Amino acid sequence: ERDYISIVGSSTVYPFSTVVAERFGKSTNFRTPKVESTGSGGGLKLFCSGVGDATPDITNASRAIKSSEIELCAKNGVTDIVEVMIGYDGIVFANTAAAPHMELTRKDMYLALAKMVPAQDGSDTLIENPYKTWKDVNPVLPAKKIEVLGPPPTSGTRDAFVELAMEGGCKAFPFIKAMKDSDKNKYKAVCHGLREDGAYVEAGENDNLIVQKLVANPDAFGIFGFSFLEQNADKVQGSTVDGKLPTFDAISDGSYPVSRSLFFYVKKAHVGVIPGIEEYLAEFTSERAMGEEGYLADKGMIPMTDKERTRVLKTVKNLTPLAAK
Amino acid sequence: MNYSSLIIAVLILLGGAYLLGRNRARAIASQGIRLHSLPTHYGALMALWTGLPPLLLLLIWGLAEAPIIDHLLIAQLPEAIQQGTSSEIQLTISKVHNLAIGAGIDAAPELEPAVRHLIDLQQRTLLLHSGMVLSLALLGIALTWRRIKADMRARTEVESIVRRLLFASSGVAVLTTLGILASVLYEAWQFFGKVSPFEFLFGTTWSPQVALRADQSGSSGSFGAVPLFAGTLLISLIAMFIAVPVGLMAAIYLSEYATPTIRQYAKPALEILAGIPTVVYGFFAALTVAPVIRELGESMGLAVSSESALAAGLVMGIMIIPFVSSLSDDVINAVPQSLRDGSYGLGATKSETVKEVVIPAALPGIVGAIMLAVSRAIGETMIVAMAAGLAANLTANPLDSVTTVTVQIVTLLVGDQEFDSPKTLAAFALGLVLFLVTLVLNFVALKVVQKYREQYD
Amino acid sequence: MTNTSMSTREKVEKSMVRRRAAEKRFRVYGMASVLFGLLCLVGLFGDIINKGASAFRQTVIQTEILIDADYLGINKKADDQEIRNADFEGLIKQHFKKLVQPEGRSERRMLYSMISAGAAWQLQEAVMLNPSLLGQTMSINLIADDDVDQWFKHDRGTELHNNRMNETQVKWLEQWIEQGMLKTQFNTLFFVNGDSREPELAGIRGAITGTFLTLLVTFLLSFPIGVAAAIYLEEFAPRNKITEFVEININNLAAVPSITFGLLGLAIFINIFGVARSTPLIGGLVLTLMTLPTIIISGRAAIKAVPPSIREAAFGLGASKMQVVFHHVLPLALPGMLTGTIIGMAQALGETAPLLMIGMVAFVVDVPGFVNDPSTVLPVQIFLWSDSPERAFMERTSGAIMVLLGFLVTMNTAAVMLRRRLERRW
Amino acid sequence: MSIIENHKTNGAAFCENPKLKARDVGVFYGEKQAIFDVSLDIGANEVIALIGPSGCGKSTFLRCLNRMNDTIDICQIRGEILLDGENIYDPKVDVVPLRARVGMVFQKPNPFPKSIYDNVAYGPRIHGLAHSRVDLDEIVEKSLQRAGLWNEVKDRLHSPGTGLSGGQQQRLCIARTIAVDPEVILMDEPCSALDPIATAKIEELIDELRENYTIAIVTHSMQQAARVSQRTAYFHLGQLIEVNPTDQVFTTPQHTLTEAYITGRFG
Amino acid sequence: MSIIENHKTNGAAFCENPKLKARDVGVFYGEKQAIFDVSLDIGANEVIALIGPSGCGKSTFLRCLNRMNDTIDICQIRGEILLDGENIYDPKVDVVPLRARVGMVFQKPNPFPKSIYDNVAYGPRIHGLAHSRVDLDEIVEKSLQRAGLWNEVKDRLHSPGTGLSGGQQQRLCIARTIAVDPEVILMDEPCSALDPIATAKIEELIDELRENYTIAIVTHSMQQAARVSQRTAYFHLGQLIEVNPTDQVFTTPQHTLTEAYITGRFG
Ligand SMILES: Nc1ncnc2c1ncn2[C@@H]1O[C@H](COP(=O)(O)OP(=O)(O)OP(=O)(O)O)[C@@H](O)[C@H]1O
Ligand SMILES: Nc1ncnc2c1ncn2[C@@H]1O[C@H](COP(=O)(O)OP(=O)(O)OP(=O)(O)O)[C@@H](O)[C@H]1O
Ligand SMILES: [Mg+2]
Ligand SMILES: [Mg+2]
Ligand SMILES: O=P([O-])([O-])[O-]
Repeated sequence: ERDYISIVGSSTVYPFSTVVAERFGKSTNFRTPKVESTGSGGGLKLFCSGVGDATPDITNASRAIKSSEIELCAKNGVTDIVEVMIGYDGIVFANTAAAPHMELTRKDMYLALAKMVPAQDGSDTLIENPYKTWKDVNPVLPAKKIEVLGPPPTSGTRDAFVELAMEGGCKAFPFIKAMKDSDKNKYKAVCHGLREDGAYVEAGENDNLIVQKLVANPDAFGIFGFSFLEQNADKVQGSTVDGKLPTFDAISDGSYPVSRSLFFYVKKAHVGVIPGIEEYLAEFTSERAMGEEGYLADKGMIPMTDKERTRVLKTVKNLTPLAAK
Repeated sequence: MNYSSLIIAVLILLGGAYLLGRNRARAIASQGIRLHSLPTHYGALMALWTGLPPLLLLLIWGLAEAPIIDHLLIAQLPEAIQQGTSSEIQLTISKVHNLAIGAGIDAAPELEPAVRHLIDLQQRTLLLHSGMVLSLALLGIALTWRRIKADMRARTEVESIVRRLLFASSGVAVLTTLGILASVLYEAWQFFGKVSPFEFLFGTTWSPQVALRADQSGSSGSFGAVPLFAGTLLISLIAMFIAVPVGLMAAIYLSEYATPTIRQYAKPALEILAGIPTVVYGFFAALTVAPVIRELGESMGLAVSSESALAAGLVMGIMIIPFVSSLSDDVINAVPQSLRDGSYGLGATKSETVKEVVIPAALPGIVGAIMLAVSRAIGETMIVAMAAGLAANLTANPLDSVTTVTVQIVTLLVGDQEFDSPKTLAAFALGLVLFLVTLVLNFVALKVVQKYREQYD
Repeated sequence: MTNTSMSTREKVEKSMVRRRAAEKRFRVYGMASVLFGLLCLVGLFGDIINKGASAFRQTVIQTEILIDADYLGINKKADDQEIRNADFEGLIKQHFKKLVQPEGRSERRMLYSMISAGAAWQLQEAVMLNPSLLGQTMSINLIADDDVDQWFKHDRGTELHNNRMNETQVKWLEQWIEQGMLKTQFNTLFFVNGDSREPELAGIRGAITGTFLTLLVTFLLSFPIGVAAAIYLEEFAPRNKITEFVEININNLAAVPSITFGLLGLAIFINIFGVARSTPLIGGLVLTLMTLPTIIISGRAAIKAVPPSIREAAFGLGASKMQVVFHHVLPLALPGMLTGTIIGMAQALGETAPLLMIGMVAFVVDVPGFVNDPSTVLPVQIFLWSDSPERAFMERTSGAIMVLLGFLVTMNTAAVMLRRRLERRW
Repeated sequence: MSIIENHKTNGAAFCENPKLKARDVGVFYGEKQAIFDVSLDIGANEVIALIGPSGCGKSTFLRCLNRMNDTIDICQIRGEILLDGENIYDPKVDVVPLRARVGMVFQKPNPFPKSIYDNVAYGPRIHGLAHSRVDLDEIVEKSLQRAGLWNEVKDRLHSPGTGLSGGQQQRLCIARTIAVDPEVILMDEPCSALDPIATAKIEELIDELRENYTIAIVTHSMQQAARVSQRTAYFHLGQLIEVNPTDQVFTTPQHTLTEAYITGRFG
Repeated sequence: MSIIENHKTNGAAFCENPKLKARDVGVFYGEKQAIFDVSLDIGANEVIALIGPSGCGKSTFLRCLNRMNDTIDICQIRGEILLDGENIYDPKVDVVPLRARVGMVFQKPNPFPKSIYDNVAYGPRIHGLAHSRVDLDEIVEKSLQRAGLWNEVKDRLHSPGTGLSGGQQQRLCIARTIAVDPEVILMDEPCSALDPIATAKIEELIDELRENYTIAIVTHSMQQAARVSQRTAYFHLGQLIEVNPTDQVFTTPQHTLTEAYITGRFG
């Protein structure tokens, strides 16, 4: 007999989802929703486990739902799922503010962090990554040891980083790009494989910890979400990627190349059963929350363009389920 | 009456039953008849029969009430919904519940009968189950009252009930084990359908990154768990290297050397170390200890990775000190003074007495304490995740970064996952294997203790 | 023979140099170990207190504000719902706009971002309590935004500063400081509020209550069951393969990674028995399973340490097994059992991982009233805050850790005092 | 050793009015046999002394008589022991009332880590022998008096029993046993820690108790055996060599081993 | 009680060639005084018997002589005790070699939870008395033989000492003490758990030891005191009433209390 909204899912969306939940709880007569941080996959698993008040009404995700998950949902009687995109999360590559600022290209990142890189002789062969310092990668960079603290394979942030930064970099090599058509698997392996010789350090999912580790170790770089950069601008600085600094505007207009979309999914069947779901959706998609100057932007979420938002608003208003799209 | 007031009512009845039983027995005894057992035994028996069945009923009722009510509700739903799928029914019932408490959803006239029925049902069941519970309690009183006779073996009966309760308690541990096995076995089984157990157990590369999304990298991932076990071993060894000597020496100092006042304060102070949240230790290891180690190592010309097994192990060692110190202190304290006297009387120094007489006498308990500490070290996650990283290196160098089984379990289960991908299932397989490995370890430890256990007195 | 005797004495004397040194060393090792442990404790505490002490103070802006009934569109007879719907936020914005006269949209935004969202709720609450304030000017300490709070407490006058306060804002702040408007006060909200996403409004009351309820469930289940199991296994169980298996099993459970208990709780309690997620009840059940092995193992060690002669004496008087156990063995073993309980409960108090699986790693604003209300616990709160981007959550994390440690110390002190009363050497 | 192989107990192992009857009792500690086929009657209202060299099994045999051996895991018993004609090793028998009827004083004093008062009051309490506090006080006082300890401890009844001297502890244990008012009392060297005066008191007590109770006493003192017992049983390496009226054992022992032992020419 | 107030010890408390001298020794357990101003010499190569009713302070006094009382927290000592003229309570004195020189056998046998062999070898090992395994074997065997235990345990030297019978345990403790080859041996009722034969062996041992050692023995057996000791000290309620050559004490006791005690007319 649950009379409050139950939300699960992504730890990346959690900070945004909770602000909305709190405002919603304070400004309406409904109880404040309960928001669990379970990770995108964990959230979807719970979400898809069935309908009824023992299951969550909404799940947050830092990636789009997968077809296998839609099938699982369907198998358990969860059919009408409404997808709501909420904005973007920039992924930054940063080091301590005390050290010199870095200007990188995606190619540099690829060469510095990939497991397999093109041989230095310029031939179209791949070798184990031999680079020890940034200077080895690109002569204009400083001769500092490559040491990058980043999220583990299970993290959505890492997926996005690998896909957007690394793959973007490896595409710069024509013979690798060609692989995409000939041997897709190999292409992915080459572009997405991070080195495992200690240059890339898997450092858990606590981004604050990474920030503080960077402060303690001037040589190290870290990969984490934009909001942490914003809040710690005195301690760490975001490296330029392909000539773009990770700023609010650059991410929002899409010119900063490494960012990903954030979503949540609503169980349509619960609307009208669990009180307040529609009102929560309304709050989330309102101008004061999601708008360009909304409070979500204050919390570090990068808002969508107006066009995108109009589409989202329509979906929410009609509660258009996924399949019907 | 709601649950808590019912429980209180039963407890009051139970107390009354005790007095009643005891007084009845006393009354019989005062007629000069010799009782089989003490009056208090009759009281206790009466209390047990008064309290246990109703509390058991309450428990079962609590578990069964919701499904039964829901079942009864279905009959009241509109035909159309009754014909629907089970999820539709489920939803409607949720809705009826929320309507019944007036939780602010739009009213639905077709559900009105069901809502009224629910409110009615809830009132009636409340009455019913309070009635049943209380009458069961009274029944217990009445029946036991009639049974109380001089030759009734109240003590034997009480003891056999208590014995069963004790037995059931130890059964909880076994059930937990079965539960754990049950909750990991299915998924582990599925995992071994996808990855060969041989590769899993003997493979030396751990890289669980398999495609979670259709458009993700297609590398098949490798699931060789050896580096994880090696990492667990390495970190636990480092932790034990700190915790065992420090903990044991602290225990010895506190129980044999320190003044009672020092012991009185130092022992609980050390125990606090066990309760500091592991997040705090994690920060401490990652931000205080690790940089120090790195700088020290680098000043000596050693290559130290910024996330080292050493940092995590050291801090974990600190955390488990109290497991060794406090539990050992207790067993050391329990060694009879006469043994110490025997040794002192021969001219042994305190340290000789401790090493030769006290420790051997307390050995089983000390080994138990150490095993508990080892267990805790093996099971610890947060510190390693924060300070030793997640990279599965197969190395014996404490200055390298390693990862442990538990850290992998947690990252696999907490990070992004997919219910049927080997990446997620691997967590369950790891859990199962870890469970079996520690089982063997404990078996060995038990055998060792049995061999060396020496009874004193 | 006198010769031999002399030589014995000489031998002893000769050995004394070495042994005295060994004795001294041993003693020093012991003392060093205790000191090491205590130093670690002091170091950790010092670090936390150093980081977290400032969490107990909150920056406020003292101001005289007119509660403009017309602007709010409500009158003195307004009910709570109407008051709730009134735009207090706008009122505050109006007020501050008048105060500093920002130029243009961006400066207005800067200004508004300096006042906490809680300020509007503060006013709202004041009016709800006392509708007669409508239309009057009241003096109130409005909560400042966390960025202002951080700036005022830590960054004022330093170069190093995350650019969350720009020059204009600093100018206004300096002005307020001059006027005596900006000051810090004891952070009561930290203790009376539930969780919030606004650091300046975030409090630990919900987490503390959740922790208390969770630990209560844990203790009420694990202590009796643990003690009973220890007694059964040590005193009643027949010595055979099965007992041995159970013993190994329990030892093994202690090594099971805590998250596994979360999986178990999810599979058994939530999925089969239908216990609600995210409640102290399910948390307590899971932590009970985790704590039990510690209590059972230490309990058994304590029972083993009771000398057999005491049992014999009681048996010889015709005490039944049960009486021997409950009258003699248990009282002597209780201190040891308490130690296990103290450590086990302390461990439960600091645990996060298993709670992840059962939905306690959650944002819960309302303070739980009973064991079946959604709630979170202190370590989880700490874990969540420590992973929040807002800088101000850092000191609150440490503040919450201090509270947790306070909780721990209180809990341990009670248990330790009990243990001390029960302890005796024989 | 060959002299005692396939032995038969000499003398009169059986008596007319037996309270306790042991029949072919054999006791094993694991592999090791400590008692071999002992058959012996202990008559009502008699004091029987068990004597024999150290380690011959006196304590072991004594412990069989109230099933105290049950508490030693590795201890196994064969044969039967009948108390008032009922086999105490019958599975139906409850050891609790049995031990209340057959009390025991142990070789090593083992007071509970409780107060002196509580040590003595424990038995009466668990058996419900006192109906009121006053009753209990009386039982405690009387028992302590009979054990000759009252004067020494009456001012500190509530200080711990473990703080007493060795002899005081032993007397406390005796007081504790008689407080339960058993029918049979088994005493394992009750006076070994006692001075002559205390010993005399205990011997007096034994004499006094004999009127109503049956007593088996293990002692190393021939004099004591001679003073207090009516019959004496001589054990050797787990075998019951000879049982006879006490004066007869000490004046005209039947078996050479008995003779060797009592004249101290042994070994 | 008035008869012993402000007492002076009767007889010859001092001797010519004292090994140990106690001067005005008073012992307190917390508030309670257990020994009152005892002054007594124990001569070299003599056996002194300490007798007296249970609880009179014999054990307490004995434990003062090698500072075993140090291990009891609440125990406080006044006065001085000199070993070969040196005050053993001097803060400079190390109790460890002191206790090696003044060995002790306790009233309750307390074997270590180790093997029989290790029980005996413990002392020589820690004091470094044996240079080799063979040496040690020899010491162990000799000590066990002297304590009359060798034959009974020689086949199970490596089984635990706690599995022995009461008397065997006591002899093991004696063997353990003499293995350290102390100058003074303090024995607290060493034979109380022993049968006459074992007792005789221990008495023989005491006789033999006397040639080289000084021995103080607490006993409840007048006969034993008479057999083994040269002088006898009679304690009463913490006071040393009388010290005299043993035969004199038993034939012509000086003090009425002594007389009452030895004739058993006491109390
Ligand atoms: N718990 C035990 N485990 C193994 N053997 C034992 C145990 N108790 C006694 N024994 C052995 O059984 C034999 C008989 O022992 P028991 O204690 O009955 O001797 P006893 O006649 O009482 O000797 P004492 O006069 O020295 O007390 C001895 O050889 C002893 O070592
Ligand atoms: N640890 C202690 N704490 C308190 N009082 C004690 C302690 N040990 C002994 N006493 C008391 O000191 C007095 C002397 O005790 P002690 O053990 O010296 O007597 P004893 O002469 O050896 O008697 P016994 O022949 O019975 O062994 C007794 O009254 C005893 O109760
Ligand atoms: Mg015996
Ligand atoms: Mg004594
Ligand atoms: O928790 P995430 O799925 O957003 O990484």
